[in-house]
Amino acid sequence: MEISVLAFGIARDIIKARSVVLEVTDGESVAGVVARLKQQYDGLEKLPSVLLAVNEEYVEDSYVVSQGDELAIIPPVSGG
Amino acid sequence: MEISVLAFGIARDIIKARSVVLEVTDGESVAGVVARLKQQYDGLEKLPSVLLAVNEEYVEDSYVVSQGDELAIIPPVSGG
Amino acid sequence: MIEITSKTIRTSELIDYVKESGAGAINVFIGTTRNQTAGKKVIKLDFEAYEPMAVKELQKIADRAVEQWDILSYAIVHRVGIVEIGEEAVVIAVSTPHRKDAFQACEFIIDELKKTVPIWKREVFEDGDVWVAAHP
Amino acid sequence: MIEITSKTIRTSELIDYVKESGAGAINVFIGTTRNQTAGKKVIKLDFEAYEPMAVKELQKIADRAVEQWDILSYAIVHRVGIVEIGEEAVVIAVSTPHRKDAFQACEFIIDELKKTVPIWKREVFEDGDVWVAAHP
Repeated sequence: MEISVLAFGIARDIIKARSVVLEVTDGESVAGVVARLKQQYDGLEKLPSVLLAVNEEYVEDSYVVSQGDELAIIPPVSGG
Repeated sequence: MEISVLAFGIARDIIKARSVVLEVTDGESVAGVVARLKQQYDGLEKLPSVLLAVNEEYVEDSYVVSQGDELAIIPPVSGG
Repeated sequence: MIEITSKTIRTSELIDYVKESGAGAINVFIGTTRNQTAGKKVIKLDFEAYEPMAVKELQKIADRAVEQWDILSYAIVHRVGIVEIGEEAVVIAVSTPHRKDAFQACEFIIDELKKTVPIWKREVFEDGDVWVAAHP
Repeated sequence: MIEITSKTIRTSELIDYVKESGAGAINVFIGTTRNQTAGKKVIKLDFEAYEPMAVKELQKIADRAVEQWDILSYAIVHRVGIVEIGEEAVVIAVSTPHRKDAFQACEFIIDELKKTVPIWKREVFEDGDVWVAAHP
């Protein structure tokens, strides 16, 4: 299935887009998606951390992505 | 010598005056003055603490009072 | 009250918001834009938020604070977009019956905010810009 | 800035006063008049100060804070006379480059103020009044 991933902050600069469409295999976990994004986009791997939020919530690495999920790459936060 | 003592808060209520004139002997310490005030005014002794400030500063009990000093009875403070 | 806004934060309105007749203490934290970082002159800041998630995360932090301390009212407002030097980037106000709770809860909220809330700060210098915390 | 005043304290003016372009954090403590104490309804508060000594003691506390923390600016204002429910009795604002210092310095100042500064609070109830802390 195809799933779109939102990108913020430096992740948006690295990906050069506000969102990117990924081909995700059935049963693929969040950890798998992150690993693939890091392979695909030079620079993501150099960040101190890259998390993936699903439906506006932090999830465990083992969370299995399904159709309709809203994914977002969360580079290190720096609010405040 | 005669010296006047300012009174604040509950000390003012107990003494029933904003200031009182005390006869102080030469070489008398602040501790002595406080002891005498407690004898003279029922109620002062019941306070959790009675300090004497001299010239707008807290002083040691051993401080010797001299003519011209501004004395003030400081009952427990409760600002803030 | 929790809000992400692109407008100037009015601290006095937030203080009025948390005022309660049972409150003995209000603690307010204001994060302002510094004119320098590590000795380098900062021209302005630019904040970006994953807004719906940021609001949810702030709500979780507020809920945890309310569980731990005797809080009467709170207001948490974070600015997004360009924030000029000296302007408020974030304001947190907490009212409590006693002061210790107000200090602790307010500090907890800003500490947690900086750890988990999806907001990103870009520092703009004379010769470029950088996303804060993005470089190890 | 240190002040004992019989007028309403304008918190926003104190915040503006401590704002500095090098400040990243401002912490503000506001002590307000509670409508009850130990379950008993309070009508209003009445504060009395040994004013010149209170200013001196506040200055000593501020000096100690400035020695301990990286403080850019501070404002300490305490009200005297009648203070109605919900009104500010004391406001302390501290600006620092980093937030930890702002929280710690502000809390230090209010904690010390309550210990040493010659100011006395009288709580006025419907059926009488009492000098706070005067009864063991």
